[in-house]
Amino acid sequence: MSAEKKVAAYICKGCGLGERLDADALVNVAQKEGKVQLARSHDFLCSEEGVDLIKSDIANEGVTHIMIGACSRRAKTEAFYFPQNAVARANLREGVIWIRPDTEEARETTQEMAADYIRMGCAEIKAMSAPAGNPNTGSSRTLLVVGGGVSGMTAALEASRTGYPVVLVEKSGQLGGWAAKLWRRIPVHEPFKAPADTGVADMVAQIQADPNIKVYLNATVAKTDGAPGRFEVQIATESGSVATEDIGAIIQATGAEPYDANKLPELGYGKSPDVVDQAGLEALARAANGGPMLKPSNGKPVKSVAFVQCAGQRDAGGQHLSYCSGYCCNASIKQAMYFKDGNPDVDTTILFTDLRTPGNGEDFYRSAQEKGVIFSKGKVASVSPGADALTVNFHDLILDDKDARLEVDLVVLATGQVPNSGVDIEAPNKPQVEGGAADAATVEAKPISILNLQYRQGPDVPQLKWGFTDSHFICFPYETRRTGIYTVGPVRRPMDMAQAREDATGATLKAIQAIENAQLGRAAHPRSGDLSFPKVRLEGCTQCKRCTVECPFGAIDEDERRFPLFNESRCRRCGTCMGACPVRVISFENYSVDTVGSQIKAVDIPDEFSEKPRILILACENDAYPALDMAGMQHNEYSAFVRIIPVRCLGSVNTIWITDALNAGYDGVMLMGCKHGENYQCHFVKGSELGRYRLSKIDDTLKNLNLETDRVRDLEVAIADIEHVPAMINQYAERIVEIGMSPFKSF
Amino acid sequence: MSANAQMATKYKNNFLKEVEEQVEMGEWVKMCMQCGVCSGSCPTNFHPGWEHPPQEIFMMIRAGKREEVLTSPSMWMCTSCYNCIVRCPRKLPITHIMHGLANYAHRLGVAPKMQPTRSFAKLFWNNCVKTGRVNELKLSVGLYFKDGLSQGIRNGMAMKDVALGLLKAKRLNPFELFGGHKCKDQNGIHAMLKKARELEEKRKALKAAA
Amino acid sequence: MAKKEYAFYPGCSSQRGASASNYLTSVNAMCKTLDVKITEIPDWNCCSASIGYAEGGELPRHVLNARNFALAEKHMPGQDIVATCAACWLGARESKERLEHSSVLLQDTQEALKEAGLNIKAIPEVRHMVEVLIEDLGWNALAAPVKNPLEGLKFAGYVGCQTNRPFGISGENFENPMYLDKLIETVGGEAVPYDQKVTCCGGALAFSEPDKAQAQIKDIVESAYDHGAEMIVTPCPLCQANVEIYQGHINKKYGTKFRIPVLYYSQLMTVAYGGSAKEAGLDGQVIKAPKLEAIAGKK
Amino acid sequence: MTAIVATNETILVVGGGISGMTAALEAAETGKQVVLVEKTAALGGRTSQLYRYFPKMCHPTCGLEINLRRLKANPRIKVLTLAEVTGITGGSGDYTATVRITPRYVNENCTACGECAKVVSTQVDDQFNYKLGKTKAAYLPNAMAYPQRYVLDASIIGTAEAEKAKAACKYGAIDLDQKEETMQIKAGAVVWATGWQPYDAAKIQPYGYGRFKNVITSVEFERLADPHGPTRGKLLRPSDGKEAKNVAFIQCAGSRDENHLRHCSRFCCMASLKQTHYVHENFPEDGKSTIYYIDIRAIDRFEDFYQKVKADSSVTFTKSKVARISLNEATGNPICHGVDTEGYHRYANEHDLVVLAVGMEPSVKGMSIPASVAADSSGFIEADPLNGGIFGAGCATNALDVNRSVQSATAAALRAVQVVNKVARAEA
Repeated sequence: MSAEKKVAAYICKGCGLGERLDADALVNVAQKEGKVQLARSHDFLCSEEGVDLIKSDIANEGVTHIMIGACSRRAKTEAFYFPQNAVARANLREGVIWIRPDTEEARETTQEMAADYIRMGCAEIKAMSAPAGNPNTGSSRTLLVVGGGVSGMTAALEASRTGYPVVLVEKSGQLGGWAAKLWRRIPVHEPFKAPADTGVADMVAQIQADPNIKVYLNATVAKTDGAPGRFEVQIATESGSVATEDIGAIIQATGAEPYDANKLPELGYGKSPDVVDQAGLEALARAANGGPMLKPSNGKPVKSVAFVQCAGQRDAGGQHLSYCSGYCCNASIKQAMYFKDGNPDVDTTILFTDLRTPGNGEDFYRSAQEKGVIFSKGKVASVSPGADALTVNFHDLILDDKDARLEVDLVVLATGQVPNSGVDIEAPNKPQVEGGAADAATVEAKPISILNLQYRQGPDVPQLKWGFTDSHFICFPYETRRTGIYTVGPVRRPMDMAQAREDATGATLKAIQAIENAQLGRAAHPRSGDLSFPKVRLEGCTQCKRCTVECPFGAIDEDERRFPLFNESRCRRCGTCMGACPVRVISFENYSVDTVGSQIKAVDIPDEFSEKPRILILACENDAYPALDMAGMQHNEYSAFVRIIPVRCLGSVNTIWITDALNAGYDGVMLMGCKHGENYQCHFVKGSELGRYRLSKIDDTLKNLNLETDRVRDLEVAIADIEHVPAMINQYAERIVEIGMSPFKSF
Repeated sequence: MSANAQMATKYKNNFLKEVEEQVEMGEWVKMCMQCGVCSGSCPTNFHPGWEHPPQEIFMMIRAGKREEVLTSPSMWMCTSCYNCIVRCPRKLPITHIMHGLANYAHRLGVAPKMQPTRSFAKLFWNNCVKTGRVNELKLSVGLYFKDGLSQGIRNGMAMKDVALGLLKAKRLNPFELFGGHKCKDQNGIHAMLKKARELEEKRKALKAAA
Repeated sequence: MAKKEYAFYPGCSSQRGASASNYLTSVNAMCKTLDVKITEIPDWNCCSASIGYAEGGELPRHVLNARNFALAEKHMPGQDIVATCAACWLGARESKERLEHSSVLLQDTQEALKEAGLNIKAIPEVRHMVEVLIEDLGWNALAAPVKNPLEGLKFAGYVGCQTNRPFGISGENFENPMYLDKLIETVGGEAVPYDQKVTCCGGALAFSEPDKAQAQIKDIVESAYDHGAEMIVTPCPLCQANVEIYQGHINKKYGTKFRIPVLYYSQLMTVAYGGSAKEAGLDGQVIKAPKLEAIAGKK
Repeated sequence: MTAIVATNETILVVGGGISGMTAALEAAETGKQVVLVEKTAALGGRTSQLYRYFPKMCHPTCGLEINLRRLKANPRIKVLTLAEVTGITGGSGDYTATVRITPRYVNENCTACGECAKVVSTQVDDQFNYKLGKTKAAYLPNAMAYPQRYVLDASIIGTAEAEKAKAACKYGAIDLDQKEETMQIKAGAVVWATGWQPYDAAKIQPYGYGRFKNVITSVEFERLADPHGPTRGKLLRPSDGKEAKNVAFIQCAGSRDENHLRHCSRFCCMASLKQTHYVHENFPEDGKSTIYYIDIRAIDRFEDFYQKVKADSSVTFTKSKVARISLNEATGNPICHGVDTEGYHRYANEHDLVVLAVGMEPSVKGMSIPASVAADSSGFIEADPLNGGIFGAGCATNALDVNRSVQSATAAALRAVQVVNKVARAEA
């Protein structure tokens, strides 16, 4: 392949393009205005023959850069697959002929639209080069697992089984975590009828026997530096020694604590030793070792027990946990069976408001009923200790008896889980949420960092609500905002052992994947495999820190001289840094201020009196752009005055594009990005939010230019908006006509 | 001590256990998950006099509301339509449980005294086992006269048109009052039923004693 | 020799002079045409119906049915029991099911039966006449003898409860069973769709709680009328009686003017097979069915 | 003939829904070779037929777009559509699968220009919209379909319609001579991700699905809400096209029921809670939703979503399993009959539309997995060492929501990777 840049443009005439457009004119535009070295048209470019033509030009003509004027970049990707070359696509089908009426009157504007897209495609391709991959790779293949409970042990064993060495750090003196304190577990196999062995001892033995797994007990992570493939982790042990390990990826399996039952005095906790939480009951069961369970107060066998579900949970009042811990219904059923399996005459009552036993948990529920466990739908108001027994006062919701009472020997409170997620790095920036760990974080002792990340953005993985580190995404549950670091188990969502094991297995794959991608210099999800990466021209940098502050993934640190220090393997290639940079020194090989800026400038702006306004649309390529494409497939018409440029994320939009467009005489700019806020849909988490924040300042610019604020419009567009988007465009086009043409045209 | 008091004492207020052991299909009560499909399926649901639907009765049993359950007229509202049975997601034999509860309350002598279905059920049984076959005329007459002679005549008069219609259609035979259809081996039937009752009582007493 | 033979359990209501005597009349005629031989179980006894629960208790009820099983097996070994009454069929089937699933119950039953000099070796299959018609004879055999199709007549097939739930006719839907409609169509009539096909007629509560039962019956009759039915057809003696004989009371109570004949499927079949009004037991109607009589009069 | 290069270091993924796609992508992005086999004509599975996801109310097509982009960029995955695995022989590390491919009658030349659909007039049931509408017999399976190629419905093959379609295609993309073909594929490990099917609502007799037009299933309701659906996103009921403003949601329609599915299907409570948003969104003034439930299973963080819906005054919650539905013949309105069990209140409520929150039945149930695989009583694949190198993923293994399906599929991908890594080590 020739090292010299040679650009070729190909105009397809298939799918009606040849009939609706003047292809020769477009070839002419590519040659004369786009200034490409080679321009051709073809009747059916995606055919074998068409693709061979391009391949032959690459081989024989030394073409390095390819501009294809045909269908959308989302279509015919197998045919137009040239991984060694820089490729740009001008969307003439979905973006032009399918959204315009096939009428004589529309012909001129449709052709103009197509010609502009050819100009833009040529401009873009000239400004880009094929990405070569991040050279700053790492080579460690070792997984660090933080936490030696069921989740952590699962991750360690699975990774080892896949052929990757593991370092396992556990803060206590033994492996097993909470699960090791259980008497039995909830069954996970047919027939789902009786409590089962926890299997923890077996896992511990397997880990101890595995030469591939190095275990640090009584140890914590003192410092984590680096990036995927090249993390440098210091492990401090109780004895004071510090070890350093080279790590490829990290799994945080730091689990959860039971919600503190001392916060529930109305339910008798702390007032009577016969009121215990679920962990307390497990301790009683282990002490009984299969024999009758004894009342803590007097050591006599328990004859009756009540389980209070949702104790301190699902509290809409804001005092306690507002979430449901998910596993407690099954756990109480299991614990009731501890009694019933030993002695069917022990009365066991489970007081619940909604019994939650999903999947085959329903069989476990039925089995408990068969064993004589009583289930009552009721809201427990209080538990009052008496001389010999405890009185549970509750509102029986079925019998609508507000003064229902139950006299029992023992009360078990199902208090749920609170995650051990370390420091909430965003705590100062966000309003404190009700209840839970967030409260604990601010009101009580400052939590201790778990990973001690030496990242500009803070020492731990960012949290969502209530201290959980879970991904917000439904389709992509493993996406944290720290590349190569995956959280698993109840630290990210309340869960039971079965789920934790599944979760840990999946996260192990993601961690291994991160290691593999980091070695090859490729991006991780959602642009997995992307070889481009941000490059910074430090000589132009003003050390304003916007990039280091805004990066949604904490990829950029600051060096001693306070210049941004890019850790490419942490980067997800969203371009938010590029959008943030006021001096425009950050760029990707195939996506830069220039690749977009030159497209904006390439558009032919008709004069003030043409009655042909020009509207620039910067559309998120993940949602808005596909929505526009599908609107095209439905032949939903929209204005011929718009020129659409896909962007990686709204966060990557640099305000210079907008000011340049307005200065160049565009009459309006529409920004289409994903929903932000609590239910954000941005694939880069904060990208669209940051982009929007930046753009909210554009009003000042408009005022300085003496332009109406309506000249720029920021819109939330979802991928399903195939009907809305054309309507939005058309309304905006009408609005622009109302405001009038931009005064900047003649300049 | 009444039969009722005896049982209450024996089961020490564990009414659920009492029902499980003494009531036909009572062991199913604990399996109810309170969805209410039985209650909504009952054809007499929308009539007054129906205090507690099956699902609520089951909850009351679990809550130990012995007196309220056994004296309730609700079980006597069952038309044996079996809607509840075929719809119950837990496959509880609800019709039979309701029958069983009614039977138990009746046995203990605590079922509502004036409950008409109770009277009719008693009449029906006695009528059919007397000769081995039902004598419809005697059954009707017995029903009308259950509350005494004058009420009986009034009831009879009210049903006069129905009776006349059947009479004309030869589906009511006045001579049934004097004899009528019967099985040949009435003695055998009586002995057999006596034995059956003894065996059943023995089994239930054994359970209560355990 | 007859095509099929069964141990016949007519039930108390089908006896001469009893409320469903016309049912038996028509069943006999129908079976004759279809070449089905039904032989009464000698000295059969009452099933005690569903209402038997209160006084009867559990074991005595099953013992009553067990006596019939023992008699049938003794006198007609190997033959299925066929019942025409829904309650008899259901009661017997329930007993069969329970006895076969509980060895304790079976043991007690045997002990009680001994008192009557009987004993169960095998419990025969317990079938409803409708099952026999559909499953053993089949639709083609039922259609073949039709001489006078009931053309132009509109019937509401009233299935009710006990031939439908909990056992039902195999392959049928509890909420919308189609077999009765299909029987009506097989004999040339039109089955109107209506929404009270499986509503309960009140059963025994028609006697003890007439107001409640009659409210239900009113819904059934009203819906049949509203959907254009000229007659109601049923497979159950108690349904037949309840829906037919209380129409006068209902009219008085609700100000309605109901007068719709209520027939058995066997009567329709007998008429369609060319039987006379008498053979079809049409003289047993409290509310006469002149349109059917007219067809029955045809030669 | 379709040619596939596969070895015993290849991972075979069966099922191209979100679980199968995830397993395939995750394995491929870890550097493995994958063959992805999908029964229908396009990838995406049931999630692609949903309008929105709970609890974020985002669109499943958004995640599908990302996954498709991952797929298009990854040459390690070979996709076979209209393909079914009919047999698997061998053992862990050395399987051979037999795959049957049904003809699409459209080849790779297809540009999705749509000319064939223009000339064909025959209409067939639109499977993507759960047959709520019709589509041309030459059709693109859906707007996001991958492969983006049309399909000719088998019913027009051999007719003039097919010839018309062929004549309309300028690109030689229509191949009426395609025949069913069978191929053998080598694989070291198999991920079985065949997903789920909605429980047959007609079997829940008292609810009258199939008898009453305005009783529909939750999956059908998704199609009504979707702008790509038969009503273009408007909540119009099937009987008369009237706006469905007063909507009932019946939970546990088939689930938690010994007459139907014994298990709890987990996702249906959340799905109905989500769907009340559709009603509210369409009719902010006078939309009304009623949820009839036994227990609301808004598990873990979803509780929050439940509390928000509860606070919406247009949504009523009734603790009751509806006993039966009848029809108001004059209005076409279904009437729900039952008893609110919290304190015993009887009701007979008329609604414009009833949505049955139908349960999740594993697709593997009733379909023989052509290998010996352990299953539980509901037909879900159980994790069992005896399964060898065959791993269940997603809803083939349990009643799961999307999030948990993806976790499950990622875990299955690792298990498969472990097998092929072992093969690779042995061969090295």
